[in-house]
Amino acid sequence: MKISIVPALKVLRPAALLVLVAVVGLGVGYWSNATFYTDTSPEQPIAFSHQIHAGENEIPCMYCHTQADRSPSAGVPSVSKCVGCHNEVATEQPQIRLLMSYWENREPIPWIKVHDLPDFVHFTHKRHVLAEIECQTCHGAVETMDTVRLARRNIDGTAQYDHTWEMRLCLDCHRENEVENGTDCWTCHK
Amino acid sequence: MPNIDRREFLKLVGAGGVGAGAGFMLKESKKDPTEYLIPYVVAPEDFSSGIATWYNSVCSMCSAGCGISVRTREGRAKKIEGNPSHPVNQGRLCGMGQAGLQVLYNPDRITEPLLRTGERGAMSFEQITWEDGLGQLAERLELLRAARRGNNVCLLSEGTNGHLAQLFESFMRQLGSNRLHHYDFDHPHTLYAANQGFFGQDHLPYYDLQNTRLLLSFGADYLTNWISPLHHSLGFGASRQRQEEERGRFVQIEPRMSISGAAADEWVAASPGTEGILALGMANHMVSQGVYQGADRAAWSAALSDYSPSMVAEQTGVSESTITRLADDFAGTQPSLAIGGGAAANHSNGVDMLVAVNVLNYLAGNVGREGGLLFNPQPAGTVSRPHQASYRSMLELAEAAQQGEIDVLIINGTNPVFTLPAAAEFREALDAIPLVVSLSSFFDETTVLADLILPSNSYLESWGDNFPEAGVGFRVGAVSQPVVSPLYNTRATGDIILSLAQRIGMSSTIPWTSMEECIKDGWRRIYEQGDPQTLAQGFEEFWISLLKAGVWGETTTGTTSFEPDQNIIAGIGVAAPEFSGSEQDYPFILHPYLSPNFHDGRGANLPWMQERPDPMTSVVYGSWVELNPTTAEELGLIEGDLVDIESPHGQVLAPVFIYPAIMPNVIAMPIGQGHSEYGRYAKDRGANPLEILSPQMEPITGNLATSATRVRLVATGRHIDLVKTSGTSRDLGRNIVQTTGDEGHEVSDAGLNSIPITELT
Amino acid sequence: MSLFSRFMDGWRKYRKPGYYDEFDYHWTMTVDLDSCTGCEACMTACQAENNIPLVGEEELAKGREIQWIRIERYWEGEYPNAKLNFMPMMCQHCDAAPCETVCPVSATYHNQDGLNTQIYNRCIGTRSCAVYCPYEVRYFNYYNHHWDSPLDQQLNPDVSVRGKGVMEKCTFCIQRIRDAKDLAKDDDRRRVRDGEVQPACVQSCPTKALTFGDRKDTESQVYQSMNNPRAYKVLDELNTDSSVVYLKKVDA
Amino acid sequence: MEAENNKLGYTDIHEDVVRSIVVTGPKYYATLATAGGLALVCFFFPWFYQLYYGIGAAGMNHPGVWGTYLASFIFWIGLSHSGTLLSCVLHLTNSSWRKAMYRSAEAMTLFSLVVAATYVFVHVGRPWFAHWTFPYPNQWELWPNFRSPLLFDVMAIATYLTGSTIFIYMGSIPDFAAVRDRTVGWRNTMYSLLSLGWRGTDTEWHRLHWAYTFLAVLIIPLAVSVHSIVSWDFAMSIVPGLHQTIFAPYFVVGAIYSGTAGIVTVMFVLRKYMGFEQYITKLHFDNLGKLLLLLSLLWTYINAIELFTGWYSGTSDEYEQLSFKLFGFYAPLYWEMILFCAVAPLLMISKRFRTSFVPMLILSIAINIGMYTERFLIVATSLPRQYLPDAWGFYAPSLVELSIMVGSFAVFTTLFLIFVKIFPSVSMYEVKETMETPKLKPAIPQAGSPA
Amino acid sequence: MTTCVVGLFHDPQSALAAAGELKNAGFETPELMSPVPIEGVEEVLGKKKSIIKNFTFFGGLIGGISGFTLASVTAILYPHPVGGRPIITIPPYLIITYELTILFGILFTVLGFFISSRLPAIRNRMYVPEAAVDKFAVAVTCENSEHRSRADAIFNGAGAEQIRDMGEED
Repeated sequence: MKISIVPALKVLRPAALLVLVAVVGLGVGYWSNATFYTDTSPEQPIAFSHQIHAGENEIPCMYCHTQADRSPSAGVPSVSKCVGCHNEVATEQPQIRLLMSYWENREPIPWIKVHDLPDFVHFTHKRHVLAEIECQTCHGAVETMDTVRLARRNIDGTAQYDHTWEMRLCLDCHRENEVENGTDCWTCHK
Repeated sequence: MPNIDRREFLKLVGAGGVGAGAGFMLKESKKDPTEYLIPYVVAPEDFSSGIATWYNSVCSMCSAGCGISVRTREGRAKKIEGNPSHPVNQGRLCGMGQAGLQVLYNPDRITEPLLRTGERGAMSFEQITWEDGLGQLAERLELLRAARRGNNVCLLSEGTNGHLAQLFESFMRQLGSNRLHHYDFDHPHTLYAANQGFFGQDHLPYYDLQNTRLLLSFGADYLTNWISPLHHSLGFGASRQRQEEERGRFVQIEPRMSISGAAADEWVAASPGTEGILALGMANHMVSQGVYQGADRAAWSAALSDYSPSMVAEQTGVSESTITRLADDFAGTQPSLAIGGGAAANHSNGVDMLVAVNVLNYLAGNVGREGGLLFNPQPAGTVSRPHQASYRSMLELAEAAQQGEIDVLIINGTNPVFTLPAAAEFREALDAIPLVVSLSSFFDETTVLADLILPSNSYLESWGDNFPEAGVGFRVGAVSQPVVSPLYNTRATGDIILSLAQRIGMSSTIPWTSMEECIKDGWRRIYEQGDPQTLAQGFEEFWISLLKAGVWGETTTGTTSFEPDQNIIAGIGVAAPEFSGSEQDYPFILHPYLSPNFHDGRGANLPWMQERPDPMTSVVYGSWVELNPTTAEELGLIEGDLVDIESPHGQVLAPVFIYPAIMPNVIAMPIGQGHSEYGRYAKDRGANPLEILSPQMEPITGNLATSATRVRLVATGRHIDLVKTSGTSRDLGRNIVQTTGDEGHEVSDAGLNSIPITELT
Repeated sequence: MSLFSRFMDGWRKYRKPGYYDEFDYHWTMTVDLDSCTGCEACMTACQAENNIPLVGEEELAKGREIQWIRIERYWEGEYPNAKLNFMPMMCQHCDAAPCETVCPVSATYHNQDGLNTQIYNRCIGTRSCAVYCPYEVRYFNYYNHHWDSPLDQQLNPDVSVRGKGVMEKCTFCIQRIRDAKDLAKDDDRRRVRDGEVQPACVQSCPTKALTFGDRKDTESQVYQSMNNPRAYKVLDELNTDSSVVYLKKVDA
Repeated sequence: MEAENNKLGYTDIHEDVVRSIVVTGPKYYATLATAGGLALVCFFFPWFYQLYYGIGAAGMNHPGVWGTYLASFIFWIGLSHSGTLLSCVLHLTNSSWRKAMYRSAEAMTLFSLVVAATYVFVHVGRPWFAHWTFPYPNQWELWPNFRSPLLFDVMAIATYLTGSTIFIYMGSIPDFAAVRDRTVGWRNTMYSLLSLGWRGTDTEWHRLHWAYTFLAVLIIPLAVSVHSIVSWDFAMSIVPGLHQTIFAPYFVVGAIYSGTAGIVTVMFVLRKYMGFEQYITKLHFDNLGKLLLLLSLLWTYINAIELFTGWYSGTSDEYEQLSFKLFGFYAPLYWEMILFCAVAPLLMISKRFRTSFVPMLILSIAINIGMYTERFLIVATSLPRQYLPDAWGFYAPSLVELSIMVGSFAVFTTLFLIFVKIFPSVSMYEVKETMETPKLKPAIPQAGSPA
Repeated sequence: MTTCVVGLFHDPQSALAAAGELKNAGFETPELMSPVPIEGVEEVLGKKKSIIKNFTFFGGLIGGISGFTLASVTAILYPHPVGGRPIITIPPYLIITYELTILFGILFTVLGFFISSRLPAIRNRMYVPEAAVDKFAVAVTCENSEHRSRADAIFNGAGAEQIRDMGEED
């Protein structure tokens, strides 16, 4: 008579196979959700295109996001601001009509946040804009986007698309530029 | 690899499917909820998101009139701080003032005009429009006015001053009514009377705590609620931190140690109501020693003859040596200052007592001297000081109501049903009034009895101005502007009155359409009286700069010279205090005091105030009765035992708190809790000592003698755990709060920088 | 910044104890017990500034108060010679803080301003820092707190609202310090001026018993008052080397 | 013990042990169900409620921020301390009486450690982030604070858990092999895997012996360090009553003490209900009794020292803390502890007591109650009374806490019940070793034996 | 053809004797299988050396070093000043070192055991179930029938209860 653990392993094989398949399935499911059902470029109430405004017409960011250089929040333009131009410009477009309907009912436009920081993070646009950091370094090449997606800075500075903003990104940039107390928790957390 | 048959295969597929589903859901569950980015339809000019905006205004939490500046973000008030340029509080603010935010954001505010539908006090109201509400009231008033029965309208307001008060006056005059009453529970009637009587001043003088070197306070809790607590605190601090010359000394004379007593260097327990006698005893000593200002020794010694220290000692329970020592100090230290207030002033002999205090000040030569007591100039703006209703006039009002002489009662802010003793039967009086209108924005005990509720804005939402009563030695005025747009469908008190006036057709004499106009107009007049160098700039600039600064001042001073005439001197004398209830049946004297957290009860609906431990006892959310340890021992009571406090006029239930610094025959209770209404935070919490006060008055002013009631304690045998934040309030020889002799005000290098940073590995 | 240079940098900066002296600021508070009246304005100010939750009566009865700054009261003697001494007690921002060493995840540590900081979103709630703190100034969120609407509209957007299971404590109003620095940067100053930043409690103190400032700046008011001969530190024998200095009460 | 075991042959013990695993009566299932149910109701449900509501569900407050959770944690860690430790010591000193009982002793170690580890998660405010205490690379580039006594804990307990798991497993490989051949179906598969194809060749025996010895050598200092470290969670603080040099030895002794008592209890149960009367005998109880007596004396001594230092320090802090402990609200508990852990054990001076089972059982349980009390008092009497009297408070456990405390015993029992059905709860081969090896037949001459 | 023969014995001594004789008879070192470790195997079949102790030692060493490095390097890479202590704080880091030393020591010991005792067994090896219970078996491989008969003789001589033919080794 002979012995080894091989026969025992044999017995287990089908079960193991099941588990294996299940695990692979888990991965696939997660990945597919993350890729195809991503919430990083949501459907906005008005299909506003940065590509047209910032890209083709080269309207500077600060024209609409007026506060970026004096306030923590860059600010989203008031409806009146949009109407200011679109009284004349492209009045016939269906989307502009939509805009006008908001304006006429004196309703604000419920934009969906794309770049949403957690509540425990303190970020001020002011300092970063005054430090002459390109909007694109964090927001990616918005002027090329038809609908805005989350962008993440790589360590080498190139912008690539991804689904999360991570603390690492802030840290890297702060270290690169040797920001004073750049890695102190309270610089970015509250 | 085993060759897979069909069943195997299905199994695998199943597993894969389940796995995939799980994975999908996992990621789904990790996603953050969608957040929205709501822009303005039209961008506001005065603020931009993410940046704080500050507005200067005036605090209305008590009558001191401190200047505040409110921090707002995105159009919401976030924090109230003192206005640094306001001379009264110089950028500082008390806790209650800061809790003003919770008046604005209180969840129990009345959000709409309401009309009573059911029984009175049954809390059954229906929503109505402002048009409707104002219409009804205006109609009623117009009828009365037409019928020459304007005097049957009564306007009962909380203490207001500035142009709102003036508006009230002219409005009532137009109606033909002289029934305009301002009623504050803690208004110092006796103090006014005493100053009127002794100095002939109808305004309060300025008590210069900052520069005084010895303060003698007869029962006045000047640090928490006497006239202008914050200004006094500043003075206290300044004199304590004085670097160059000697630090100020503070002596507190009262039966129960108040916060000021704790802060003082010496606390002297004199039996309730005898403070005035003590003062005269000291005066007697000074005169007999000849250490005093002013001539006519004869007159003085005659007046003070029967107040020799020995006699005073046995009346007051203060040892003769103490009396003479204090008297010598008071006469010897220059400048010194004596003030009186609190329970001592609210006694059957209140006015005489305060006169006695003035006598002390006069004899020590503190009158009209820096560091003593300075007379204020006539406050700018106000034509005449609004009439403050004393307890007596409230009784008269109730009387009139019972006679049916009052058809409409308009109540603004004040809450007499809570602050008047049950014996005053004010609640019953209200029943006799056909139409009770409340302008309050909370369901306090009075408002729930109203027929018509026209909720007014909180002070942070409305225009107003204020001319601090106690002043700061010179003229100041401050404008309060709305810092946020009204949260609810409420209107500013002034605007309500104005629109009433219009409906009744008084536009000829009351031309303004909004309170803003009214106030601006009033200030134009002040501006025109003002000194030329302010006139240099135009009014508009003046107005803008006024709004920016939030305060305006003029360094004019009042008279400094004063000589009392003979018959006043002759009239000096303090009668023994009278108490209701016999000493046998009611062995203890009840000493109700204004709670630092709730003032006269108005603060009880502010959660911050409820959660803030009482400074002396650290009790939160509730009230208690303070007993001297020995007394408690005799009665076999320990902290938390529930006792009935019985007076000839009723009883209240409260837990015992053992209080080391109170006279054995006195028991003290804080005023402010014990609301039966007034929102979720105040309702049914603690007990209200005012309920059981006997309706005893100070004869001259008709001021309620709050501390002239005798009570007895009946143990109920029940016990609760008093909710307090302090563990053991003794430092067990651990030397935590360290004390030192009176040295070390001058700076030296022997300080802490000599302590080395210890090396640690 | 390469990994290696980061390593060397850290090594240079923090090799020896006493490196706190190299820090930019050393924020310090002095409390003049002689002029503290126990009015508790500071407590309300702190509550308003730092979104300190309303705990409610039951929880207070359980002893779960949250008061970043509190007034301690110590009675002395018996009637008629009883005295009551008040002592404001807040986080002492010790340089040799026991609470810092014990946190397993460095949720509390000492930052370049000489502040003892607490990172709420790093905290895992072992509560050991509260045990190690001899001043009992660390408060724990035993559950998610709630503000009756619209009281929540008062909440300060510069301070995060702490959720359940997180330790919290006085920060010397670090958000104000941050803003002050921001201001200084705007007009190209390297340092914050004395008196430019005040925590809510100091700002509101009616008797000016509290002073706050940078100990490194020898001109500052706080430096002057901590050199007052009355100066002492509470529980100094524990060698926590705290940044809050008390001035003895004068017993005249 | 040879004397007693003579009648038994190798086969008998083999049969007995295999039976104890394979043959399962309804009584067992009943017990398992009860224990499991109790664990669910008393431990997991309250815990989940607490996760949802927050630590507020427990009675902790300010300043009493630590409560029964920590007390239980120490208790279980303590209980874990003798199983493996004892067995290691006895292995190295190869005292033969260890052999019948060490397997279950080690199991006790293992499971009480598991329970203790669970308590860490019950204790912290945000258990869902507890993994941050482990050093693993992450995108925040943050690492745990290796200066923290709590992190020592994490490390020590993780190591100890690994160590004792391996130790118990290594010890039972030959037995798995033995059981393997007598079982069929899934059990057979399981044991084939567990036994790794063990054959019992001389080489294997030799290697096993050495590996086992080295493990023992490593685990003894580990076990000692673990409880010292646990004690440092307290001793490293400056809390009056906790900040004591004596704490490490105090905890270690206490741990071994309660652990040994725990073994006595388990021995009794095994003996009675698993039918190991022949293997677990009076002798074991006698020896354990002696050990217990020694430990109790040590423990008492250290306690006395602690009181003395506290009193002799003469500072108000220590005074108040002591007087609260000795005469305060929790004084009854304190004196109960003294009675159970210092006075009662003196009975074990008499051999008659040591060798009579039921009294030993009762005593052992009493001792563990006392030891739990000790841990509770350490937390409940010191934290609420520190340096600033004004901040003093009072801590009393809440219902949730109590029920979780009770539940933890159910969890332990459940785990142990499962264990006895998987592991041979008496080490066969070592018991066999202790028996007389079969005599060789005299007929055959010893040909070819080395000269 | 090589076969494997096993002799089952009732008692360790005779099994040991048999093994010794086989060894002397020039068989390659026979294997003993027993339910308990047998005393004095080494005298008969020669000393056994195990490499486990090296594993333990170096494991501990590696653990210790990595422990200290982990603690100090991570502390420096993201410095969190704590309690005024220097960034590399010796006493606490020593404790981490200590723990990791032991942890790695244990793990490597186990590894050593597996390697040196050729477990877990993937290859099939001949085995006698009785040897796990109460019999003592001696296994020896024979190249040819001649060997085989000699082995039988020795087994019988030593008093084997039973001689079993295990067939091929694989």
